[in-house]
Amino acid sequence: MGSDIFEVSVNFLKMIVIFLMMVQLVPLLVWVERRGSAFIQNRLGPNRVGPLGLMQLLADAVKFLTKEEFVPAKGYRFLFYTAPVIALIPAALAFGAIPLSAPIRVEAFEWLGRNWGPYTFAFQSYEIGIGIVFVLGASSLAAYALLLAGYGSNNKYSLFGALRASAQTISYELALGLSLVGVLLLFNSFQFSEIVAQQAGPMSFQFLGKQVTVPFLPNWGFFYQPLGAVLLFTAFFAESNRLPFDLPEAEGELVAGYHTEYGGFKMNMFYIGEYGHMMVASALMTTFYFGGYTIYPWLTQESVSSWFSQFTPTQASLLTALVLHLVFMAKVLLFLWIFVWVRWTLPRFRYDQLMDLGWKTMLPWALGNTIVTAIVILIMRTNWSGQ
Amino acid sequence: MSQLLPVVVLAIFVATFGLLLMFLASLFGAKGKKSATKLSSYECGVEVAASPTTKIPIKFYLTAILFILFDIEIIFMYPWALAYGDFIEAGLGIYISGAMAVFLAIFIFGLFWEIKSRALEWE
Amino acid sequence: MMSLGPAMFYVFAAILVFFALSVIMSPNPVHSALYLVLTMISLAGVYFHLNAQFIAGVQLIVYAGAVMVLFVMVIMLFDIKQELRAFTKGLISGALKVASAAFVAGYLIGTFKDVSVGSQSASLAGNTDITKELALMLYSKYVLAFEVLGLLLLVVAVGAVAVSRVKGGTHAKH
Amino acid sequence: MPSIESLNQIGLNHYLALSAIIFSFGMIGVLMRKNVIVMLMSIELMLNAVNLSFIAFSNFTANLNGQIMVFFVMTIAAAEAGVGLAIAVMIYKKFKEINIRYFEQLRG
Amino acid sequence: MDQNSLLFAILLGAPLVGFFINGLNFRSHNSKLSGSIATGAAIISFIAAALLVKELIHLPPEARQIKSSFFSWMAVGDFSVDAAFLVDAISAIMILVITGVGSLIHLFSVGYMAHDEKPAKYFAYLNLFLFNMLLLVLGDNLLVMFVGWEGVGLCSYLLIGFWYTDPAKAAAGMKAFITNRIGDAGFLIGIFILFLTFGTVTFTDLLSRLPSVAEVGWTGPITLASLALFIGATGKSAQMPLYVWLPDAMAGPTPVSALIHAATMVTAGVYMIVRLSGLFVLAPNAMLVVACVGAFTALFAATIGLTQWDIKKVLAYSTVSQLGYMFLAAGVGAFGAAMFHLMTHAFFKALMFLGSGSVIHAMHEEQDIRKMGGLRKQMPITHATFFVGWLAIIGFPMLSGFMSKDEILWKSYSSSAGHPLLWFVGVVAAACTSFYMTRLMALTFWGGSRVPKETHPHESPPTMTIPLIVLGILSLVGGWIGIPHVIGALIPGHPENYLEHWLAPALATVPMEEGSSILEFSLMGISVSLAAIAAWFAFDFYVVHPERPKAVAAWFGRFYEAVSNKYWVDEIYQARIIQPIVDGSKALWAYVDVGFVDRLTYFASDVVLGAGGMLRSMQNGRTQQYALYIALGLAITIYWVLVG
Repeated sequence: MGSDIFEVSVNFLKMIVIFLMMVQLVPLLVWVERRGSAFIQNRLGPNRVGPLGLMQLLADAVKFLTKEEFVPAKGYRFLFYTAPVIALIPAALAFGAIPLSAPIRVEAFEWLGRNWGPYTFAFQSYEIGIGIVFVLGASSLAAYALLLAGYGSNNKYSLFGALRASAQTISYELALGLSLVGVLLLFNSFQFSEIVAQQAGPMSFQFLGKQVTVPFLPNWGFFYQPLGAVLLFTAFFAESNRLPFDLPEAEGELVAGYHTEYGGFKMNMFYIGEYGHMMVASALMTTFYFGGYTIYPWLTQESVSSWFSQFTPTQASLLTALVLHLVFMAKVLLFLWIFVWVRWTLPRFRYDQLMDLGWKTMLPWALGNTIVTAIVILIMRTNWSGQ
Repeated sequence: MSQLLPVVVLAIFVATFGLLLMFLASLFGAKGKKSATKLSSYECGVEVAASPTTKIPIKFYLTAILFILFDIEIIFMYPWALAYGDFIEAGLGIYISGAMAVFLAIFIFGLFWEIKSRALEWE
Repeated sequence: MMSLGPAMFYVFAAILVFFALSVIMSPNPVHSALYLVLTMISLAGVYFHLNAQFIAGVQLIVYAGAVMVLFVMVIMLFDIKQELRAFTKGLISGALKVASAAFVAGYLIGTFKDVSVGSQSASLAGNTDITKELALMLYSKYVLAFEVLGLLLLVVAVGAVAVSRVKGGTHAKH
Repeated sequence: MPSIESLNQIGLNHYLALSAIIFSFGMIGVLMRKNVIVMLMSIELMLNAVNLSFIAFSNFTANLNGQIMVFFVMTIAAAEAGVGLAIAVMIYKKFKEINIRYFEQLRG
Repeated sequence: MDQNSLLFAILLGAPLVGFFINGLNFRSHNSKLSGSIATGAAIISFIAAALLVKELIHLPPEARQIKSSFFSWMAVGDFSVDAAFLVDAISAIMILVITGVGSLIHLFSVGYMAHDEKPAKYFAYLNLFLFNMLLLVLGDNLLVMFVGWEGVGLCSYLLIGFWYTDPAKAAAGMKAFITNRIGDAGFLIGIFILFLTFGTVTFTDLLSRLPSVAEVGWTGPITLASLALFIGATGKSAQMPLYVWLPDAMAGPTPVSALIHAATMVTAGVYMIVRLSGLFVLAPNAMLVVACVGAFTALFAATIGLTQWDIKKVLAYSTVSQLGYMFLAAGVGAFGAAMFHLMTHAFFKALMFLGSGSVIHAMHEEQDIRKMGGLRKQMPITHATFFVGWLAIIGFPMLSGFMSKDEILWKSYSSSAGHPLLWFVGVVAAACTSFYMTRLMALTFWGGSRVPKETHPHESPPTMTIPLIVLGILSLVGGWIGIPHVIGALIPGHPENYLEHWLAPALATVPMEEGSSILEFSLMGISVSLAAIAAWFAFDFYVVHPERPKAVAAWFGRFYEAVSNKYWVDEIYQARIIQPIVDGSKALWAYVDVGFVDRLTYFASDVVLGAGGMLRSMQNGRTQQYALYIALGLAITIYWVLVG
């Protein structure tokens, strides 16, 4: 975590701040969701508590906090209580591995009569060499929260919802994993920072072994992997059990799915998990296909840091990182808005349609995407002249 | 371990955070009377008729098995995708593509067999 | 923070031993399965520590995220409750079983004390991109095994469907 | 008697010992549990123990063959779990219980 | 894995994959689908072969070898064998012929087998054969070669007995298999002797270790090994005395006869001797045996061919006879000429077999040439291509058959290992060949029609005629890569004998006398004119004066009877070899087996039963008890390994 006390504490704080940021985004998103749905459906939405209904969030939190606590008599107490906690962890762990901005460089300085630094702090909770695999692995654990909730409630709706949810999650995990192969083929790296770095600058690729540059377009993965991006985004919808894939909680048949028996803050934690998944999904989409925190063609990281040339290098680095972080967050929020938008636009699938879409449509398309990508990359990058 | 430690710390922190929230909720939560009806499983207001696991299609289980198998095949493609560029640079692009083509042929055959054999049908 | 090394190892070892023991001791199969999940996640941590980052990720995805989901799912489908008699009968054979297992473990541990390849000097740590190295080996030296495993998975997939179809199979109509 | 130094210097031996212990736990599980599913889980435990020793050897001898082997073992373990559970499900459908003693009834 | 290994893998793998696809789908009735898969596999294989040979051409002549080792097959003590493959000048010709002619025959089969019951099975076998044949020629050591050798034997058996519901055809398959086993035993013994003597079975090592043995001067094992290997060759290549299976093998589908029993498999023996030419030249006695057997077979089979009425039997005896030529060439040390004739023979004999297949197809499975005649009008393409094949085989100047046959005849005269007598036998055989081939041609295509009224012959579909045309062109020009020096000197531009240049570095040589070109020309003239006279006689007999043959046959009397009954060889074998073996086996069974062996086995089984009864209580079906046994065994093993 670091070599001395300063680095360790900064890293620890950073981790917690990022986690809390994620948690704090949830009520905001709920508000966006409610206002957004009202906007789409030509209603008003919450607007009584505070300006634009923003204080509604606080009111909700208080309401959640004061709900009565109980476990169904037939439920398994331990599992019933662990499930919501487990729901939080995968999303938090996955989100922590994604770089939210350029790293901050802190020059050596003197403080409390000691020499500190220099340090480099990555703008993420932790840097993991096998980033993509780690994120996949962490989010594949999310199925347990659902299963435990369903089993712990010992209610037929819960159990059925949990099984549905986990079957759906794992089915779409295939399409998800397979569309990531296209990304890997393109960038040949598991590391997010490396992937982002490769997307900086103008569009540039190898054409039959020669380098070709298109100066007016950014070098974003989306231009190379449009199909993969669409597939991945769709799979994320299903992974986070969002509409149009929210079959596990189809009211007509399953009441509220795996969290039928949950109420109060425990229920809220499932929501945090779900929104956490959405955030991870948006962050991954941004990182893989939309250049992460880079903002070319208008600005590069260097030009941003040149704005702050009157500050010390440490401050400049910090400010640059913040600006880039805002850029990143703007992109992420765009995707989160799409999540909301889609939810209130598309109708829900039937379960067989959902499974058919996952296995018989998306998986073959993702396979095709992989094959075509591999062939194109092979043709483009091979040095055919033989020198 | 230095890469792993923060992950462990974060996981522990998140778990503590969640437990703390639940503890707070139970502290501030309303203390209502617990009656047998309140604590019974939710069944849209009627008496619980049967055990939850009586009528669950085993279909889910087949989906899970197929998922595992395809998941591993996909995982096998990750190192390939990772090293693809290196292989091409080393002039072995055709070779690595051929090796994967055989694997993919098996994969595709399996997938279409499953589709054709209606193992993935949900009625 | 390298001084954390041995401490981390003992912590992980203790966790692993505890979880593994719980897997076989817990009378409730659901708990067993969950302990096994925890064992596998901890093992992924150990793999990570041993410079097998990719394998650790695969452990998470495949074992913890797929195989164990299947186990948990099946247990939930069957509604298996706490077992009254989780262990087999027979005092003598039980003792024999524990003894043989303990014997194996004891001898293995005893002999491993003499293994001399334990020097950290020859570790993989210096190797920068292990996953790429892994890929290079997997698709050149082990390419045949790789293809055969693809075939094996196909056979199992077909077999699972076939088992579900036969009379009295998992999906047979009543 | 292991010296303090050998306790502090974590080497291959420690991992192998850990692996042996987990392996023997798995073995006891296979030998003594009645529930087929728990037995299968114990087998997974044994496989994991072996994987741990592979990884440890791989790390301490700077040789990646071990990691590849683990990769293969995982694949085969997954296949094994799939088939094993299929059999368990069939047993359950027939006897409404998953006890290993019903395996005595299997005839091919 | 480098590019060449990949080519090897594709070359060998494509037919194997085709075999698996068709083999797993063997119930299919879709001959188009299975045929296209098999043909596609063969063509892919051919492309790989061509690319491989292209790589080979770019190498300097003395280093023309591409080796690729796939995996270590077996290693026992000092004895280790790799699954390794080798392409050099010799096998390059073979793989091109096998995959090229093979592809054409696959294509032909699509039409020929269109109405068959089980085309997928047929094509699966055909692809498996291709794979095994490639294994045979590409093997870098004798063992891999032996695997291919056995494999092609198996496929030959399967394909001869393809229509196994007919007992005669099934019996023909078995006859081929059993006769081949005799030869295979010889081949195996040869391998053993070679391994004992040289300690290796790899061709390159073997040939490099030969000189050291030759220096010692004791060539006993070499002669012995050569003879044993030659026995193997006689079995596979249908030479005296093991030729009897080949005429019967015509029971299989005709494309099979073309591929296996004319173009490729039966030449395996020749290939093997050429491959081990370094070994054979050190054993002059064995060489003499090879030459004599070859010459005798050439003449013997040719005389039988004179009187056959079955169109495929004629071709079969012709094949035996032509194979005899190849062995004659190999026996006199003209290994290059043997390979040359192997190649040209593959072209024109495959062509003629396919042509006969086309005829048989048109005649609704009628094979008797007495019921044909005048087919020239109904089947113009088949006739034209068959005509080219006929010209080639009778040695019409400048066609492929002429080039190779006359090189063999000239070498058998001029080589130090040759003898004018061998030449003479060869020339007589050539004349006979010319006669019976013209007879076949005349009876089938020329003269008046004797076709029964209810059959209406028709030209075959394009899938069948295209291979015929390609093979016809090859039969025309295929010989031009090996134009003899004396003729090359007359042609403007003086084309060299490319084939000889190509093969020379890979072959051992026998001293040749520099004969004068006048002598060569006159010998050539003699053989050509003899063949022409024979052809004229045949034409005269069967087209101009159809009544004459009977008179001539009567004039020959008992000799004609002997020839038309194939010298009663099958009957002699039956009476003198098979019957004694059967009688002896019966005696062995009645006394030794029942009286002694059975008692012994009963005793053994009683012991086992008793012990099993005691051990049965362990096999109680309790899985965990089994697991306990494993655990105890593990504990004991660990104790034993680590402590004991």
